[in-house]
Amino acid sequence: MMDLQLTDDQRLIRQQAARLLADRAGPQQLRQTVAAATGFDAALWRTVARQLGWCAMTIAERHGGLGLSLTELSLVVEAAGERLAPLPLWSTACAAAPLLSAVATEEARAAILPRIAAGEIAATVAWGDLGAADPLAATPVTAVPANGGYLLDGLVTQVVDAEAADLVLVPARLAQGLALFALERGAGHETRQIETLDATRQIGALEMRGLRLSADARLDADGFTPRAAASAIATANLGLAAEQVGAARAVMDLTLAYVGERVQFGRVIASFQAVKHRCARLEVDLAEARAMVLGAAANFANAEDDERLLEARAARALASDLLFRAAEESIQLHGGVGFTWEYDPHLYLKRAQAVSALLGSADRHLEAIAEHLLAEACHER
Amino acid sequence: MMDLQLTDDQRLIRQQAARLLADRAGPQQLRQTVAAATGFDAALWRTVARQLGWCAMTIAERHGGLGLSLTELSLVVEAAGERLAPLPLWSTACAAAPLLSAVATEEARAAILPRIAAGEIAATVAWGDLGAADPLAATPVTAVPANGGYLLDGLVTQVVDAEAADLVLVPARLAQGLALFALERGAGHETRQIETLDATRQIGALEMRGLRLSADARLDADGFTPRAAASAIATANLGLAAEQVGAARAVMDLTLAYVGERVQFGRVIASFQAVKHRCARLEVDLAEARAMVLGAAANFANAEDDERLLEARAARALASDLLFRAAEESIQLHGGVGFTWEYDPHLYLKRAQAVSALLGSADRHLEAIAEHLLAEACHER
Amino acid sequence: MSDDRLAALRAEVRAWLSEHLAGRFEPLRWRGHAGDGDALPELRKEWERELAGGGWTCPGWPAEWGGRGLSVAEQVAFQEEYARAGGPGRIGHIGEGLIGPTLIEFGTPAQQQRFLPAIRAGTEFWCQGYSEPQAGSDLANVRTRARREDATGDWLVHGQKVWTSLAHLSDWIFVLARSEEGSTGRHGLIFLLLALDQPGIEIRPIRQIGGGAEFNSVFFDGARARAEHVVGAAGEGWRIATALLGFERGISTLGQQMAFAQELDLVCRIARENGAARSPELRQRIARAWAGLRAMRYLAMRALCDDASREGRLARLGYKYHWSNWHRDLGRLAMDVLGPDGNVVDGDPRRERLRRLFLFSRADTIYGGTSEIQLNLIAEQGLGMPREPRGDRS
Amino acid sequence: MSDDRLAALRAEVRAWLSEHLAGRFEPLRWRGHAGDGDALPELRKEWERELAGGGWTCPGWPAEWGGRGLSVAEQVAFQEEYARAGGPGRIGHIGEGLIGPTLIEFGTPAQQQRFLPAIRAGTEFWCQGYSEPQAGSDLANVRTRARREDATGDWLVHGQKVWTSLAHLSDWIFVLARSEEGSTGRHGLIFLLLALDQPGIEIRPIRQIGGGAEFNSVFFDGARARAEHVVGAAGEGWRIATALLGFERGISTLGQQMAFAQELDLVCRIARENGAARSPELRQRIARAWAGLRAMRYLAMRALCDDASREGRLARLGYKYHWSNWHRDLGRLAMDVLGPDGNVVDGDPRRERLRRLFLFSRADTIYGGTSEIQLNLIAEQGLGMPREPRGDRS
Repeated sequence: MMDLQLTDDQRLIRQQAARLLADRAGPQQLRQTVAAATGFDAALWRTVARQLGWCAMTIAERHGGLGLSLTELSLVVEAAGERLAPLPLWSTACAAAPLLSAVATEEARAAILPRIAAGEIAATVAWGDLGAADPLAATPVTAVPANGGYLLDGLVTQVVDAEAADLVLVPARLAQGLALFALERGAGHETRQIETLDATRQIGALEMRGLRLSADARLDADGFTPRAAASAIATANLGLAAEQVGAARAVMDLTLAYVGERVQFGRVIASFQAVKHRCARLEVDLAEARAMVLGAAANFANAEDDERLLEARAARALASDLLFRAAEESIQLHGGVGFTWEYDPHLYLKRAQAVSALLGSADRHLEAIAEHLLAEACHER
Repeated sequence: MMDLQLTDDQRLIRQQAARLLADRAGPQQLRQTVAAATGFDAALWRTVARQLGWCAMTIAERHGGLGLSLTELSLVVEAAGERLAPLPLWSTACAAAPLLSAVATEEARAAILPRIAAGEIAATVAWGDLGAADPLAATPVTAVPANGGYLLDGLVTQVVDAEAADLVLVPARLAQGLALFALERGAGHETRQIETLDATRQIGALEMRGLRLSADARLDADGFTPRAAASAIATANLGLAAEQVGAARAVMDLTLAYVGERVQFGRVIASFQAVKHRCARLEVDLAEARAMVLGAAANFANAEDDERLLEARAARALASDLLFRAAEESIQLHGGVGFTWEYDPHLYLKRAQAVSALLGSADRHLEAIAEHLLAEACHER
Repeated sequence: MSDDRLAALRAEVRAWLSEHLAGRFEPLRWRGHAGDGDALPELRKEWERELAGGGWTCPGWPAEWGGRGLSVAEQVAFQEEYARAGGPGRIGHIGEGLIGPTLIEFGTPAQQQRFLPAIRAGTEFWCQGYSEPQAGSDLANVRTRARREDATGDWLVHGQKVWTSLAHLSDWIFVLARSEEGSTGRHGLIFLLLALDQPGIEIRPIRQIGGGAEFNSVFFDGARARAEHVVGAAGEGWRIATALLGFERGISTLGQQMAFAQELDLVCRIARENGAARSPELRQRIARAWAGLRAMRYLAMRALCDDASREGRLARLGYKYHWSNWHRDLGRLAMDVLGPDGNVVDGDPRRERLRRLFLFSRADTIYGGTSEIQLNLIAEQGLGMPREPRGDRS
Repeated sequence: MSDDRLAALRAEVRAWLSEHLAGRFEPLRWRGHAGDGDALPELRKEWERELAGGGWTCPGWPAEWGGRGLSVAEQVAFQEEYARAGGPGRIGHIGEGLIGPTLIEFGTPAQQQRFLPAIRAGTEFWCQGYSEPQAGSDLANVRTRARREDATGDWLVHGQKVWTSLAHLSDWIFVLARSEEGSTGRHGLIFLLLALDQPGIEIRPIRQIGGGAEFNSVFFDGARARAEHVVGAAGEGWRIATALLGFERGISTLGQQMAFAQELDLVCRIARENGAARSPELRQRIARAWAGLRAMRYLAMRALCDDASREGRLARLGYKYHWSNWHRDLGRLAMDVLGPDGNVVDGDPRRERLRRLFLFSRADTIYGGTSEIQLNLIAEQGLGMPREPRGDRS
């Protein structure tokens, strides 16, 4: 039996993250983020990336990382999710770094991962189809060899943290297969910030029109298939799921606090059994989703790519549904104030809706699981 | 605006049906039905078919019927559903008679419908694929012309009320298109009763091996398409939906009676708000499904085939889901006695499960609706 | 009435709207509905006067007060045609649908003369002062105080109302207040009419989750209701207030359903365009929404019949819960059909409409009696289950 | 313990089972589980003795009482291998898992000597007398009376217990009874051990919705518990009874999950065979079931860690609700995958298994604390929400 009890170190990391973010990304700062609509807190980012090494966690020690497991990373991402913290943490640590590890050459990894681990740069991935459960299956970016380098063309309509990122990883179609390119800040591409319903996470459009890149901007050796990136896609999904679980925890805590003090008909709302049962059911679902996230994270190192991806999809399906319902119930149980701008539940609802579409909605992940289960013999352990 | 208020006559029909069935198909008789496992109460059938004219309602007056609307028929079928009454009512009045009206020649109709209207015979349809939302799309029965008559071959694994029926209508594949044949009792076919989970409705297998029929056993003129039978399939689905709504009403009443008297923790269970809200939500869904059934029935005469079928599918989708949840909640809210043989909720659960698969599960009906909505412009009124 | 007469009425409404909801009123099409209630206020007030000119305000009122005395079915037909044409949200609807009928039933002749013509003419607009911050869903818990000024007989009001729809665009407010010191619950309440443009009244908009502010808090600090502007007598407030709620007969619901159908239609269109129509799961939900809407139509027709049966009563009690949850779910469905595009705010009008739907429909299950209150009512009044105990009485 | 040692244990269990769960025991494979609990009783009792011979009864007990002192992880490994091999439902599990550990903790040396060896040997079987017709989920409402016979010090029991699993196959019953006249709630209770084979005890099977009868009502009419068969003292019944429930640590849940996985596997197989696998809706539900089962595995592992954090506590409190509702939903899914065939009772063993699953899983959300009780506990103990008031105390 796998031991799922968190170690003392893991607990400490989780607590420190929660404490820091309570201090630096509390409700007031959240409001500032929404008002400023930048979706990025540069000072906080420096603290977590440079001083606390949040992006270094899963990076190997030989690349300047801490060589920890996905569990530690999941815990800090979950903490960031609780506060809807405006950080390019998921993009950098759960998307860009794992994609580099999966498909880049050792040389490219050795060049870039240490900068990520040290918190020198934020990075992101320009997934071709951000809404697809297989976000590499179709990409609108093409690359053509030219003069010893490449010419890139295409518009990626939504890139998470595009403006905060110092480095954008761009999967592009070659004549055959996919290649991965690095766009460093100032490489000549254009990003344009997009106004979003979920103002707590930055999205930008990335446009490349005949963008000329040198040969060393290409990070892979001989092209790669979407399947080769399976573990990176699994990590990216697991990261989103952790974030969603954190956000669900936080919005449910808002609900519990409100129903615990709001009096109606001479009783606190929390004393109404229907309210109690609805909160309790959400807690059951939260425990389920959280167990799935942390279980998949703990199992990651031992598992094959297929199982990693299946478990990450399971985590996403559970967490997407959970967060939406938790936010919806929070607004409902807040009553009249629930749909005012002044109270926070709507920020979680907007996050819930926006994030549910990233890297595939719950039903798409379930369909991918079904494809696996129903195409071959059921997976037993 | 269509007037959906029931007329005094309609109300009277409904009340009389309810009273008769309370008397003749009450809980004790239901237990006898289950114990005998015949799924058929011949004496009660004589009363409702011959004396009360339940099968005559929608049959035209020129065929000896009452020329009433689908509303009246829906009301008695709903009443039968409340008691899980072991009658071939749905088969005869909602399936066989409408199929005759849709595809049989005037001559055949004039020969058979008066017998149905008078309650002389019970009838049923050997749908080729009883579980499909389009039960005529595939049929395992073939017909070959031979010596001025036909030879029929095929096994229909499930025919509702096969043994109670004096007349089985068999859609069969000819070289081109479908034909409809009448198997009168003693025509040489074999039916074999099947033991069923839902012991309140009889199912039989119908086997024909080179069964020789005379030319006048064929009821249609030149063959027909599944589309030509659309209004019959709509009526059959609407009938099942009415039955499901009735059963849901009855099992919810069992629940309400039980929670109103059972004391736990010093209070009647009905005083727990979570219980109240669950019952109330079911009532909302019951009102929805019932409005859909009676609305579709009232609209039937004015509507085109497409709209009839869409509305009947909507009624089925709502009613199938409703009845299952109502029965499930009834068992749950009955607590320990809910899963004993002695209490009635399990009879409704078994009916709910069995009927949900007849003529297509809820999701198949929804898919058929979606096909319509998403293939062309949305249907507005 | 005959189907022919209804068809003629529909034709008349269509013709009038196609002629008048045009030109300078063209920008009003589809605007000003839930979630967009503070859009284009001045033009919408002019539109009210345009409607009045055509005889289309207060069509259900008796001829005596300038109405057409339309039957329920005729009013429904009007509402449906209005919605079908994209008629804008009605700033006059509280006057026309709530306080007008209340004054016709309970008002003094002087009150009727003073207020009804201006409502009918689209020149005075009303808002509703019921909810309070501490009362929430619990109307009997009203704390706003009214004290009689002996010298004048006027009533001076102190307190706060919330969720007052369009107060900032209105001229008058009706207020339920506590006139008897120390009274609790349904007793000792008074129903007052107050001009909003006076010292002692402050209106503060409440910003909603969609960014708009069609609701307000209204603060009363010695605001004055004139002696002749009490409806009923002091102490009868509860009776008047609940009777007023009874005038909300749901005639507008069939018109509301036209708007719902248009929203669902838009969802279907976008699904066909962007490929969401290929998702089996979204197909199921779209079809379920269609079924729910069709059932809602029949439910509403049934609820409008005065059917005293148990089924009729339950259908009426459950209607608000049904439509509000249906609409809220449609909002989520709309966003799921949009997919990642739903998060992009770029002014595309169709996406804007669906995003407003998503956000504002969150309020549908809360205002006018939360879903929880509705379920209590269904269980207690409809199913005869035990009442929820009040904490302060036990 | 190391992974190697666990792997060795697994191999040992597998080898033993493949040798012994064979021959005359072959018919026991997969039998005797929930919904099938009264199947092949005599052979299953022999199987208990076969297990005992191999040292596989009570493997978690200390060596002093014939156990192997296996750790939690080792016991889980054993349970998993047992389930994987299709090991039959254990008639001995109440003795091994509940009353045995209780006696080890609270019993007198004489009680331990008298009862533990026979449990370990698979020669005496136990059942549990907690629930009562009027008490239902409310254990503190026990009404069964125990009166002390002065002459002997024995206790004479009157009353009725229900939902007593496998009483008709058992030798002994432990009973929670009210020893103090007039006492209420948790006070005045006694925990007694009674032989079932005596006058004054009548066992009546309760027929279940699946047709089987693994539960019973047990009627006591002056049945005798000997003076030395009180556990703890008179008045301490509540403490003993709840401690006993605490021994149900959920070690069996990971074994239970193996059975769940096999059921889900069977559902997948049939879906592939009969075309249900082409239904997008059933595909979603099958995948959701897989996700729920995988999460359940991690939940159980977490719950078995002695994690004092809020999350750990909530995971433990929610586990019963989670698995029982998951399993109930799987039952419906299984039937929906079968389609119209699900209604046909023709002896096909795979369909029979799924039909039993469908019917018996209805009990999962009821016995051992209904879902409603579980939700109360989660809300009150887990989330600190106010307790539900008892009607008889208000």
